[in-house]
Amino acid sequence: MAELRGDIAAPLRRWSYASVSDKIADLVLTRPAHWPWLAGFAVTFAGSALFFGAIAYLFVKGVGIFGINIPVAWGFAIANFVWWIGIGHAGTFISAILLLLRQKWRTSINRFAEAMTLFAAGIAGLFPILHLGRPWFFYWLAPYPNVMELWPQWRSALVWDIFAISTYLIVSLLFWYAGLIPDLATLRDRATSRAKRVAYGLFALGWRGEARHWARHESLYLLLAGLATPLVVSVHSVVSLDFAICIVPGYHSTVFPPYFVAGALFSGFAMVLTLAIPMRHFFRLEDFITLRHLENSAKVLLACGWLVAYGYFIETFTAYYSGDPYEIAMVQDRLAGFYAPFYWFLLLCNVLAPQVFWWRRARRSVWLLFAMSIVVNLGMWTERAVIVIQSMHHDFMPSAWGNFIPTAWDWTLLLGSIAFFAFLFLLFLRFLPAISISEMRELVHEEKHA
Amino acid sequence: MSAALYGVMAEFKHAEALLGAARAARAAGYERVEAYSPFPVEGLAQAVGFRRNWVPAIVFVAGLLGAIGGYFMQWYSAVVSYPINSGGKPAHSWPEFIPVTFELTVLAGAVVGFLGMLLLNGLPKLYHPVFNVPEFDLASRNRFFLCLRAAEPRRARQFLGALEPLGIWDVPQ
Amino acid sequence: MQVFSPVAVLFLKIAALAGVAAITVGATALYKFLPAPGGEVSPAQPIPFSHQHHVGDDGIDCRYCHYSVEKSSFAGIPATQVCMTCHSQLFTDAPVLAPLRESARTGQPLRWTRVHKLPGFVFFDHSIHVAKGVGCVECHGRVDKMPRIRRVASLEMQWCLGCHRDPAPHLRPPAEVFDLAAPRPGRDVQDGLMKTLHIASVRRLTDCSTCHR
Amino acid sequence: MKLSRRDFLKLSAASAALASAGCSAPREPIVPYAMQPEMTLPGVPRFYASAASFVGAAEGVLVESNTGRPTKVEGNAAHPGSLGATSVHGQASVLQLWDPERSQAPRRMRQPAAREQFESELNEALVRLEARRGAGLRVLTPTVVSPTLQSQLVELAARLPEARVHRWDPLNRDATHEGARLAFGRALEPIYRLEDSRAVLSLDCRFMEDEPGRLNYIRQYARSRSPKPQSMGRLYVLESAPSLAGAMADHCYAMPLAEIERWLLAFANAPAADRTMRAIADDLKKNRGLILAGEGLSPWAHALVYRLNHELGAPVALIDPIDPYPQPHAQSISDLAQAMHAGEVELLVIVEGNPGYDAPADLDFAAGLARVPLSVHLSLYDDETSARCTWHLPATHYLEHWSDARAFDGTAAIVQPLIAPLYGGVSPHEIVSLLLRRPQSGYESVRGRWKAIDWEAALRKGVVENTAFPPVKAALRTVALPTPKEPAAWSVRLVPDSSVLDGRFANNAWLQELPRPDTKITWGNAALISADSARQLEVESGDVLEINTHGATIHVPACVVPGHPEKSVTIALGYGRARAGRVGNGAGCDAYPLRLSDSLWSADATSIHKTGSRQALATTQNHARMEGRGHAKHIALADLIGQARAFEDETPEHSLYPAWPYDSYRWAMSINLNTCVGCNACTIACQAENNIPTVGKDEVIAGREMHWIRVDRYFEDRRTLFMPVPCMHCENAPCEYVCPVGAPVHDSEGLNLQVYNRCVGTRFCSQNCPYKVRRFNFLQYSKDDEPLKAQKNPEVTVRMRGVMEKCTYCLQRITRARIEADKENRRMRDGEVVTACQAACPAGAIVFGDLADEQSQVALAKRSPLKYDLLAELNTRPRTSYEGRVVNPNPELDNG
Repeated sequence: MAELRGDIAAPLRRWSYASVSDKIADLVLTRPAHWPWLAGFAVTFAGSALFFGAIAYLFVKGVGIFGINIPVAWGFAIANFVWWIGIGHAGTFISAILLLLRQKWRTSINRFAEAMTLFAAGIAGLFPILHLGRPWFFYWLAPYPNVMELWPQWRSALVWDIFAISTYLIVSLLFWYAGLIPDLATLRDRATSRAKRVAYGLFALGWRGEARHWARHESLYLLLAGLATPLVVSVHSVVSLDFAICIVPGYHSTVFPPYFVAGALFSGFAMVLTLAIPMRHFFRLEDFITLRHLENSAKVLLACGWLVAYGYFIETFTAYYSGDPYEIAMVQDRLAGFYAPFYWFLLLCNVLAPQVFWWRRARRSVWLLFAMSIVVNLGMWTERAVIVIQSMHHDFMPSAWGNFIPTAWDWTLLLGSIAFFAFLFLLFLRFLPAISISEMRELVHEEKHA
Repeated sequence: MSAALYGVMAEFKHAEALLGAARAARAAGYERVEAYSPFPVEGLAQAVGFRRNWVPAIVFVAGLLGAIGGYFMQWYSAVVSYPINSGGKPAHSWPEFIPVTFELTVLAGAVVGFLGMLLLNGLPKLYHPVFNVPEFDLASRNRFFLCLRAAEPRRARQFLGALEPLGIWDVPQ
Repeated sequence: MQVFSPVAVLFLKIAALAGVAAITVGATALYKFLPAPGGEVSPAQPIPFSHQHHVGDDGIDCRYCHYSVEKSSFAGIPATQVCMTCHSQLFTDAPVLAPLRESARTGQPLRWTRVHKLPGFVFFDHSIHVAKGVGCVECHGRVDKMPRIRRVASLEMQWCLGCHRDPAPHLRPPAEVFDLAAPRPGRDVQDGLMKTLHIASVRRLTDCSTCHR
Repeated sequence: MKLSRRDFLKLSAASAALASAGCSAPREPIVPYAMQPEMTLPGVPRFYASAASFVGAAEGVLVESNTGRPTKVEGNAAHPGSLGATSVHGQASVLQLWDPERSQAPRRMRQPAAREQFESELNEALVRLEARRGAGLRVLTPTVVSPTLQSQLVELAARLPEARVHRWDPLNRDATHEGARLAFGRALEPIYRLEDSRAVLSLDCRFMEDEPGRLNYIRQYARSRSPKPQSMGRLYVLESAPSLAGAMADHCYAMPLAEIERWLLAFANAPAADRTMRAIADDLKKNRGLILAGEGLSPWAHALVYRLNHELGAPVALIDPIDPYPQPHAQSISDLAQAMHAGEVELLVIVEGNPGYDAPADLDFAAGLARVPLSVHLSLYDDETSARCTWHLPATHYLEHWSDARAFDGTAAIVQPLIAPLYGGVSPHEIVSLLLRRPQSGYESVRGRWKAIDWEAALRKGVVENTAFPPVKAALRTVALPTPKEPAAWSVRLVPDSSVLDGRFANNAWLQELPRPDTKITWGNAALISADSARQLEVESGDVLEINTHGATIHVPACVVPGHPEKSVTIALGYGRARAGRVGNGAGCDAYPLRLSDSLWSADATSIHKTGSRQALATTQNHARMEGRGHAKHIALADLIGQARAFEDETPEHSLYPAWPYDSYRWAMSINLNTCVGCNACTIACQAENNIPTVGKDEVIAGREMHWIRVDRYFEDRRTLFMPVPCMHCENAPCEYVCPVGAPVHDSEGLNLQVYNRCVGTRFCSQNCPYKVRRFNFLQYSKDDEPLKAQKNPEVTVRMRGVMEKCTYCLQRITRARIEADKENRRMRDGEVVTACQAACPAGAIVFGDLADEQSQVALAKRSPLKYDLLAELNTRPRTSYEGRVVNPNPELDNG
């Protein structure tokens, strides 16, 4: 078992079972909503309303409200989808893979990262439906007996997507909920109002912390982690196959699965930082989410930056190495064509900017970290958009070349989805423990006996 | 009175005390011992007589069935039910059936495993006698409880008292 | 602290069961309440026309009224003048035929209510089915026993496929296509018909392009 | 449960159709006939022969009628003006019939009025005028191609000798006829036999788009391109504006009109002085050369060409003009305008045409019209002229009335109606019969004109036998040749628009959205300009230019076209209309202000400069270069000789998966780029056949046009290459395996299907289509408007929004043929299925059929040495293949 490093462990020694439980539970149970939360809630609520208003308009008018066309028939919606699902990878990565690797420091960040995963994956799952021409038939992508005796077309990566994303959503939800049950019991037992006791009590399922329950719970938790680990790799691999099984230059690329997974972690960790830094500040959680946590995340960002840089390099390299004129033309267009500024922007954000994390001082500067997390998020979104859009706008037939210009509705749905995500996260902070209480108690226990 | 008693419960301050108490209770011949802790305590389950953990087996079988069922579903629909020429690929394009098979393996394993865990734990169980003890609220915070089921209350109280608990309570049914 | 009393738990369990039951019953009721996909099975018509009377009792051939069934995708609905060939002599003052006489007088066509309705993207052709030995009765049932016309087939895709995947059991000699009462011939006759009528392969018959375009 | 359109169309009797329109019943009605019309079988379309005239001569048509509704126009193979093909205008004319904005009622001073009132007012005036033997009565018509109308007008002249009949057709033949008058002393019309010549020199002659014999000439051109050294023709083109002929030429020289005339003079006088001229002259001499002169040239140039053709012994016949009007149109309308301004016109009857919009600008026709006490305008639309006339009468469409029309060679055809006038319109024959004060139906007039013929046969066949004009023997006179004027610094070339012609089709959405062949612009016109000239003016495509001529100024966006003459801009006529209708109003800019009666086809610009504002051009192809990708392949004839294959086959030999077996029909198409002239007839025929919606200018700019077969145009190696691209129906279709619901799938005959009702609109198929031939209904493009929906083909699903669509190889036509063949227990025969694009193509460039039949036309085409597959290296195994273009440059010349 990897022991906690001193700079994570030291602050923990100040805490006892009771104080750590009370601190985290009271964020939910007794602490009144103060102005930053209320302001955030108001803004994101308005943004969410806009988001759903735009969706309603979209359903009334059709996807023609976006800037898509032939040849660029996929636009922001797909870029948003890939981006969000990528963000949704960090939670499970932290929870499952770091759990299997016995990285104890994950304990204080896994819960909210999992929540982030759920919300991001849920929003991601919306986009493929929103971008359908006839969204009311989205259930045709699922297998079920019907009077047409028709089935999904199993060779399509979009069907794989449906299975991968719904599996991922369900498994992430179970994983998150399984971890939440003991904490819900804590909230139930600590709540002072009857309504809260009933509400938390219902979801706690009568958890009472019996030793056999803990044993089965622990083993399930580990098994879920074991299942989620290949799952998390598979999901973004499958998402990348949406592109890679195409024959279009810029899509058709064997490097896509690992490159997409790396990109997913990259944006996911960036989003973890974007959320963690204000949260730890406003809720005074510096003892739990320590500078060491932030530093570790910064190292992950640095590593992922190099992984995606490798992806960018290989894409360009294979194009020239293949000698395929269409591939080469696509790369040249990427570097110098209509959308080239975006490509250079994403290189700046994703490759160049994270290099600052070679310096320890940068890794430990909270506000720089926060700024960098936004930069990486921007860069990763741009990367998705460039892949989706730029690859298509100049493909095989010059006669069919055309540009995609986003409309106000494209932007509304992107920004609206971000607002809705933040809205869900704010609700989560208000109603559920943002840090796993039972696991923190375990840590405190271990530290006591270390 | 004793017929309406669920058991006798003792409260401890430390995990180690609970572990020791559990072991002592089992050694003393108490068959039905329950230990409650705010976090999993290593060895406690074994100490109270937990033998076989079925959860991994459930997950494995469910995952296997998910895989077989998933592949069968694809094969049946694409080869038997309505074979359609899609892009010139054979009806049984097995390499392209792999992703869905994998996802269904994971899905079945996770869902059934979770439900199995609940089922084996007898959850949800919203009403439980141990909640009748007011101090038991601390079981999810910082205290450790040992409950001796349906034992002769006086003897049990005596036995528990010897373990230096913070308190001893009868757990009404 | 005990949050839920045994009574509360019992109540919750009952409520959960009741919820499941309510959804099941509600969905079933809704399903029953909504019209069948093809519309009403036997809607009222402007004139209570009886196929039983005209086909069963009078023995009028299908093609007398459904004049284009052998030549066109559309079987044909008789013009008022076709009705009037007989009804200018028979039942000339029957009240139920008032709309017919009105139509003959004004030249405004009768507006029947459709019973066999296919969605707009399905292209069904009567003439080829009739030519290939699919009897009227296969889809329309014993209309000679229907006082009011009624749809006997679901007209859903799986129903179409049932025949297109295995046409032989639905074939009869061309001479008996319009004979509603004739029993289906034996399997050996039907297998012979598959050859003499050059019925297309099942692969062809189940191509999407056979019905959709 | 809304009434579905298809059921509606299939089941409604024609009479009940309009009456029950738009009703939304909870139950679906099924409406039989009250009285069964003879010879109709619901669900079975019928075809009727007729004739339509667009560029001053008839094109024979067969019109498809579905339960009484004309839905589609096909060519009439028996008609010399069609040879089975149709023009874009022929295809679009059916949409014009159903245009909801056609005028629907007579109007007096713009207000709806009763026809009886009109007749009484007219009669009152006529009574007054008859007393003066018709003095003060003027009739104005465009080119009269109807022999019946000609006789009626002759009769009118006889009855009222002081009355005058004028002609004004913006697409007149003044120069051709005046040239003949100079050369032979009488107006004559040349009839070219292009296929008999192996060296054709076109002097700005737009014989593939604007000449009366255009469809015939394209077919002849195509026949002359058979890539055999002994028989292949060569085409030299001098053009002042981009034209189809220029695009197809083996040698094309772009220069302004004045330069062409100077070149001609030099060529006629001393061809030996210049290498190019010498080479061309030698070629013409050796190979039965033929010279064509365009309408833009001066009469003397035409006269010179008549002489040169005579000297060459060129295969050209001279016949009397089919409209024997003695005066040039420009002269005729000038006379009329003068009379109007002088107040000499009391009653003016304008029978069709739109002179209020398109008369020469110097005549101030509109002001003259205001001085006419009683003016009557008969037209399909309540247009610019109608608004200025006392009376407007709705005219009948050619599918609504009886008439007759002569083809370019004089062959007459009877125009028979397919449907009763939708809005009680008046035909030209009827209005002239009113002037004759002997009211007569059009049928009576036409039947009366053709007493001696086998009427039934003429209707059935679509031509009146033996009515072609015999060639005229005419003696040449000496022509005094002028010293050609010095070319102006900048000139403006005015051309009829390939879509809207003189503006009459401005409200036709199909034509508006049809990409113009040379620029791919839709929904408007532009000032076409060469790259060098554009650089000089510092403009790019989309920059608005201000063009000043003597007395007029217009603003028009520039469009850079490679190969355009320098110091010259070309602007298409027919745009900037104010009263065309919702579709046509405001599209493009009006170039008529530049058009003067003494210079119909060009204007000298006093200045041209950039205004600084920009206007987006709605082009369907934004990139004109092929980037070395060799999609549209071509080869020189000399390089082809002795080659088994002109182009390397790049199809990979191995495939991971075994090929699917095809044991029945194997449908395939071959498109011959060697004969395709890029006229777009295929595109619009497909649109008409397959219920393809139009999307409007903004959506075209957004890149969402819906055409199932587009004609790509590349500028490469100083050539214009056209390439029609429909769905390739790949055997290994990339679109299919990516669809999650299996909407694009293959059928057992190798068709790549798109099952609309299964499509959920992921657009994955389009993303993975390397040819980008898939079209998506981004919004609800198909409108359910009355009466436009009556045009819809009942055999084809009308697609809703959110659904992908594309070429189906006219699946409905295959199905119809299959059902007929199956009923007879036989296989379909080669040629039994003709796709809409194939049927329309004037060049016969598209063949379609069954590859399983080794002798089929398409199997033959696939064995051609010119055959190649588009993007074969992707291993998509397309069923649509191409035959590359063969160019035949003169080895004596270096530009080729």
